[in-house]
Amino acid sequence: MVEKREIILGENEPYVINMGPQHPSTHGVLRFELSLKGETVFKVVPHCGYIHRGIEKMCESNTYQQIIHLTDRMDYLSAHPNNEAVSLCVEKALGIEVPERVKVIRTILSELGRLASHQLWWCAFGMDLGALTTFFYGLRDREKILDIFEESFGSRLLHSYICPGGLMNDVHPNFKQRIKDFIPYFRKKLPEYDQLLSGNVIFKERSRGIGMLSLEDAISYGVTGPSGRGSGFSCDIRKSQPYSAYDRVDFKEILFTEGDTYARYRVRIAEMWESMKILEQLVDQIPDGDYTAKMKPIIKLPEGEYYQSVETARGELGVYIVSKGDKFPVRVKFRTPNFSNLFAINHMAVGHKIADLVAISGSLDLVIPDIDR
Amino acid sequence: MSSESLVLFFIIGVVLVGGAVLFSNYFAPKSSNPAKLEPYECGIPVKDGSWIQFNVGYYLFSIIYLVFDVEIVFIYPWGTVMKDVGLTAFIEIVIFFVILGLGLAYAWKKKALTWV
Amino acid sequence: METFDHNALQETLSAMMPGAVFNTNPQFVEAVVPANDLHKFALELKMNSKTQFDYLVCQTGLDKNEELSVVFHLRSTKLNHSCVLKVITSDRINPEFDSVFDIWKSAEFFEREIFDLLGIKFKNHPDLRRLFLEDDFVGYPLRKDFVDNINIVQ
Amino acid sequence: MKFLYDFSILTNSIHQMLAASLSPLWVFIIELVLVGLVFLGFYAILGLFLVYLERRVCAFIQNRLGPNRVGPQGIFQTIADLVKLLFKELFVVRKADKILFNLAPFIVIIASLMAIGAIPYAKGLHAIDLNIGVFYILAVTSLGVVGILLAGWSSNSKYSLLGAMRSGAQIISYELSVGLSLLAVIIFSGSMQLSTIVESQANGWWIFKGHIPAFFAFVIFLIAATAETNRGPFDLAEAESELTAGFHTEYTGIRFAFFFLAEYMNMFLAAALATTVFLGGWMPFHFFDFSGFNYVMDFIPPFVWFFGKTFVVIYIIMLFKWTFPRLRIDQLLTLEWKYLLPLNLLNIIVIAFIVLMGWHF
Amino acid sequence: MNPVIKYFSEIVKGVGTLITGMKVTSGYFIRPKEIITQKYPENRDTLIMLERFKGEVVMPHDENNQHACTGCGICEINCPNGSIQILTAKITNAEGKSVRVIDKHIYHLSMCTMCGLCVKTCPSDAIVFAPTFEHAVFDRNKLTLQLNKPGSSIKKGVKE
Repeated sequence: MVEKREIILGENEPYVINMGPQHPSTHGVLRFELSLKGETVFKVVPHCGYIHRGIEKMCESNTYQQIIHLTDRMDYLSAHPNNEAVSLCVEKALGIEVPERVKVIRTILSELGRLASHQLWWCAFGMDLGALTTFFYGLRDREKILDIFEESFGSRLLHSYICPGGLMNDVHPNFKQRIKDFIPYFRKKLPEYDQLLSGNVIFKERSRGIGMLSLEDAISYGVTGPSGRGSGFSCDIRKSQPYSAYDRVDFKEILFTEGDTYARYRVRIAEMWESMKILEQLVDQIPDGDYTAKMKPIIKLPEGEYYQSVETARGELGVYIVSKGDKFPVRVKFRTPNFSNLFAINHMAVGHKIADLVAISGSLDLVIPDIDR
Repeated sequence: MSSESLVLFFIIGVVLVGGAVLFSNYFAPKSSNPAKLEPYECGIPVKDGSWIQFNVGYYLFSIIYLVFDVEIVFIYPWGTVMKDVGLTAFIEIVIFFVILGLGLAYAWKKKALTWV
Repeated sequence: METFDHNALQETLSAMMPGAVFNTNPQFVEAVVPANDLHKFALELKMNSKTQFDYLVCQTGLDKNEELSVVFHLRSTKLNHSCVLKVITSDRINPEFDSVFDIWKSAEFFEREIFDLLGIKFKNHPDLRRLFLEDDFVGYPLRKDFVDNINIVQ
Repeated sequence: MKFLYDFSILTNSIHQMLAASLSPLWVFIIELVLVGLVFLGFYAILGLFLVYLERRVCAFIQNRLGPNRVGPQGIFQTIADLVKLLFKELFVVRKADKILFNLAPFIVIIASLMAIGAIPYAKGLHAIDLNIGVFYILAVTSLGVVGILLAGWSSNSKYSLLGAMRSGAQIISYELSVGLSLLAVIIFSGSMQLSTIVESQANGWWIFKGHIPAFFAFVIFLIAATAETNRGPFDLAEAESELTAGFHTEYTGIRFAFFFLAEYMNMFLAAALATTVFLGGWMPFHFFDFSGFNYVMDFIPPFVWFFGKTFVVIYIIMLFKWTFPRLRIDQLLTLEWKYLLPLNLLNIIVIAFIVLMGWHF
Repeated sequence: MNPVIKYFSEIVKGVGTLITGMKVTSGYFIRPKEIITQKYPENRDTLIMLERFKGEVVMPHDENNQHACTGCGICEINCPNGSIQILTAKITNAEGKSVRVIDKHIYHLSMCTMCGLCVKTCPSDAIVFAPTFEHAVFDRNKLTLQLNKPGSSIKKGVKE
């Protein structure tokens, strides 16, 4: 028998529903608290911290070399730029000039990481929208990049490869050839991405005009990376403050001004083409030389405060190190791109459906460990 | 043997589902745990009940559906005799469809077909 | 590349912010502003056509044993220059600054993070709750005097 | 044509054999049990096979192998899964409406089972042959939505409720398009009896005989039937990236398996109906007057023809699911009410005109 | 544009894009050669791990059961997680002097993040990464390994 229950009357009563932490489309342990009216979302409250590991606290009791392996675990989908950010910051503080070979290899690795990350984003975004096949096509191509990584550094995801002063070890002799094989392969496969998803009428309907983020809001919320560039926010650190070898390669900063989910999608697809262009330019120009600068076994940063930002696959990663001249830092702060990107979601998702919220959070390309640190 | 088969298939269905459920109830291992009986809401304890009055967006569609479905029930017998009756049937159905179409256009115009 | 004149920016800033102390920092123009004027100066920095710092890159809470401070890394997307703003307090019991969430929206969550990890409060903040740690967590882990009784890790 | 085996000869001979030795009541009971066992077995095996097939097809589409360990080419994988699900605990979440919760799987299974019996698999091989066959199938399949609604409502889970409401709005909408597109063939053939519709396609399938409007009706039927069986890209009721599992979130073990099974059987039903109505059912493919070719085609048994065509349609429906992103609920309803329904009404008028002028073959 | 023409051209274009997508997927369906699945336990014999793969840290021993580890403890200092513990012992060598040598090189595989700092900083290159990756065991204690084999000694020529 149906027992008597109190039924809440009134249309304006919010229907509160939890999305996450155990939800397939939050890509990890993120929780959205949604207030619904029918299916329309009128408030999103993100809750994070489910995998807060206190990396910033741990850094305070680690030497600068040891910090590297912690940064891998922030944005684990493209670990190189994280390592690079800390390394660049330490090198800047010490006033070390790394060899040219290191610079070029670091740039190549960053771009490979960006490609791998965007591929995985494409898989997951397709899956968020219900096109499950994209997941396997993207992973198939990502596997090729991970093989390159595995051959040179012995690990596929968390490399800890770029270290203060240079690289952990020299790249594998096959490194060049593998990249040369990969580029034509992926040039052939990338149009398939467009045929499968970008051109699809259902996909366009699902993503156009959804999750509008104006330029002012993008800047104010600090939404960087492809998500910000989809709103026309020219925030590419590779262009504005070039590091490593980015000042000598020719590439475009992809900017779309629509600011909707489809624009963010197209930025990333276009960035994959740009990354391949960068790789093509650099792969033949890896100079010979040492793979690391001369470093003392124990790095002691001179007293001061140092800030370095790099462009990861998701936006601007800033590393802020405060040193007291000791071998341990006083404070390390990571300004992670996803942290800022996430909190724009309430602004973007209000008034849309649940399904759109999934699309929006997918288009922001959230990596939860990067938010929680 | 035709109409009695309807009962037969009903019985097959009951036997199939009921048998499997009984089997499972009898043989499957059991363990009790208060957390297991919580309704799923992504691992968060549920706030409020889930049974509330729901948005009318769904309701409006069922009303329109009801209108159209009844019409379709009327069209079916027409469909079977269309060949034999000929022109009269054709003219009748055109008139009928114009009225139906007007109804649809009205609903369209009144934004009853947009999701709220 | 950041192609702005370090000294010129410093002069502009010092004119705009009376009472601010400028530290030497090879990388950025670094200004320490009095805590009371923080909100006023921050609004001025964003609105003034000479500075236009519309992008709050990073807001960091800092504990240097004797003093607590909040560091703002600001960048202007239009003029392409950046600066560092600092507010310092020596009050470790009840540190409090103005909230700048109405100037830069990203500050709302940076401030929540700082409150969560360092216990610095922000006046007028709309929703000052813990962000990462659970609501009943005791203590502020990024403080230097924080002692973790459960996971004793040195 | 002359080679086609009439299954009613077999059934009649069984009937006479039994009638010779037993009283009419016993004959009736034994026949019922026989038919019941045959269909029970058919239903279970087909369900298991379809699940296996889906997994293999999607695996091949996705550059994978799919199940390949249990048995040769993994064909026993679904049986292993079934056994596993049978030995899973069944429980009802707290505060759920127990009666409705338990009732829901019965309804979805019975709805699909009753419809399956009405399909003519070969000449004389059908359990129910009503003179309003198409009507009957439409009526019975729309029962399934009641099961889904009950499942979602009674679970006391917010996700389930959303899924149920979505599927309610979706299935009733697409019911219209299914009905109207089937009406196209009914106008052509002048009968609602499925066996008669099949017989009327002896000289060519309706999809060819009915010119473009018939093909158009077929396409609309395919889309609408995909939507009505809750399959991707219209799987909003269980949209796993939005509602985790939609209406069957709270179901465990074998009860969940029945929803799963019913979905696959509904897909089979949709494909079988499309085959019967548009693609000539068990009729072999004939190409105008090439008698040699037609002669060879006649050698292939009608059973094979029927299942061959059905599985081609099933493959297309699977391809839909594994290629397209999911629609949003408002787009789904827009598609039905603003595109399919008006086009369908137009199509019916065109077909009526063709029939009136006698332009069809 | 005329709304009626627009209505129909939208439909045609939309269906066109859908068919493009279906071409891709059914194209892969009929090309089973592109399947990339590896049947892992079956292909164990033919599976070649890349030489640099970081599976676990091992200490190579030569045929005389000798290794190059001096027990200096640099790897222990450099390890960020404390997954290496060096236990040393004092023994008397051939010249009658009492020297410190390695007794046990304890390695906690369960805590290791494969950052490679120990291998990189080892002054005598005593430890290297091995490309083994099947580490699953039923008991957590089995993940605590002793890298130097029992009865092993230090190689000649490795400086103290």
